[in-house]
Amino acid sequence: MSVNVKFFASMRETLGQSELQIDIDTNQTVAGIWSRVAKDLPMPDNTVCAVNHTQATPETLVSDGDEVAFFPPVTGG
Amino acid sequence: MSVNVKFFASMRETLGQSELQIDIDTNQTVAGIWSRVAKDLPMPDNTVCAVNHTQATPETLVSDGDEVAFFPPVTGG
Amino acid sequence: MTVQICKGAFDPWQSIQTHQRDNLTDGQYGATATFVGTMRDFNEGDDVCAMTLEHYPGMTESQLEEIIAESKAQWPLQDALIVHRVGEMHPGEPIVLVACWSAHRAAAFDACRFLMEALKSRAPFWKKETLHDNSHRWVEKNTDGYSSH
Amino acid sequence: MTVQICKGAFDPWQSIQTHQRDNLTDGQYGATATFVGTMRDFNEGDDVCAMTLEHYPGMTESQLEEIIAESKAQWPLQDALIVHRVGEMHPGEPIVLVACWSAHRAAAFDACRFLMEALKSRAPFWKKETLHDNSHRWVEKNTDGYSSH
Repeated sequence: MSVNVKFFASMRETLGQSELQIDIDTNQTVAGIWSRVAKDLPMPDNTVCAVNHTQATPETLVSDGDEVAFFPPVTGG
Repeated sequence: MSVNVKFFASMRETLGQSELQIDIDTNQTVAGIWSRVAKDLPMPDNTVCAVNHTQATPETLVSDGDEVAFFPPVTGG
Repeated sequence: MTVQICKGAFDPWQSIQTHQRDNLTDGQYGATATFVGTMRDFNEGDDVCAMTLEHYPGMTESQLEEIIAESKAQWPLQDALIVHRVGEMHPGEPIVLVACWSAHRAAAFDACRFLMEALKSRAPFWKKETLHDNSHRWVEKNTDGYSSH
Repeated sequence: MTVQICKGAFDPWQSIQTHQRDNLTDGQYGATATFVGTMRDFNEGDDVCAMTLEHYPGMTESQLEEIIAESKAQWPLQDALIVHRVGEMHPGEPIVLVACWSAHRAAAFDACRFLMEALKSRAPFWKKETLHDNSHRWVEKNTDGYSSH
């Protein structure tokens, strides 16, 4: 199955990419997706994860076609 | 001595006057002024009193030239 | 720090912009909290078609200046503006504007609400409503400013 | 209930008036509480000369709509408006507008502050500051919204 992965703000700069499409096995978690895309970089403690525009946790399971995003704490307003 | 007395809103309508100048003895209180100007009408419980634009109590002493005001609870804003 | 009593209609959003242009420096403030009270066409279950606002010239202004001074003592405000309408007005027309400028939002929010509650409990203004049968009634007390759930 | 993401400068006072004219009925609301966040030329002790605001298209809008829905469930609001700037901006320019309309002031005040705090803690926006030596830095966290004394 295939998921779309996005990075924002300092996370985007650290990883040097903003978006990529990857093929994964079924029953993958958000943490599993991170390992696939971030290689040896551990996920920073304050990372916010989202699946399909809804906040998620590293344990959240992802499905085919999902959009998974990783970003630092928000600072708008 | 002489003081200027003012009434506002429903108090003005009840007493049928908005302002008058009266001559009084020295050592008068705000309550004493009320008795002079309101005749037999007891001061309503929720009456607000002010002397020279500052909130006062019925016991506040008034001096020559003071402006004494009586009005109901405020309802602005 | 400005207090204005208006005898005719005023546009609160224009007042904010004018005050900001004339009294504040771009880049120095980060937070502007404002409140506008507007005349409703209903109150206490009745239709209201007009309202007359009476005040106590002299004392009203000094009370408003005093509550602004109290807010300045309590919060790091850059500026504050209070505009209040008096005289006869109609539904949809603004009655009062309170605006606070500060570097950060907590002070602006807190001071704006403080000024509004202090104004409603201490500034000498009185409302008289005209109902549809052309009868009049004095508003006897303000609604609670803190129970909204 | 409206959410707008602006790629260029916006005038918050104009946005309020336009929204009010198009969505509200005169006489039906008595209270309008608003908050405007404006870019400062200082932060954390340093001079800031520009800022770039990044967002997550799609998620940002849906998060803002969700917090507005939460405010409607909690308070009797007649309407709410959120406008947020993205892209590059300069000191003195508005970043965010939150406006709430209600019959009475308590709901408008409470909901406006709730929306602002919820936006700052949950809506995906990120600020990157440009300092005077042309260096850049990401803002790492927002200031506290409740401690202002």
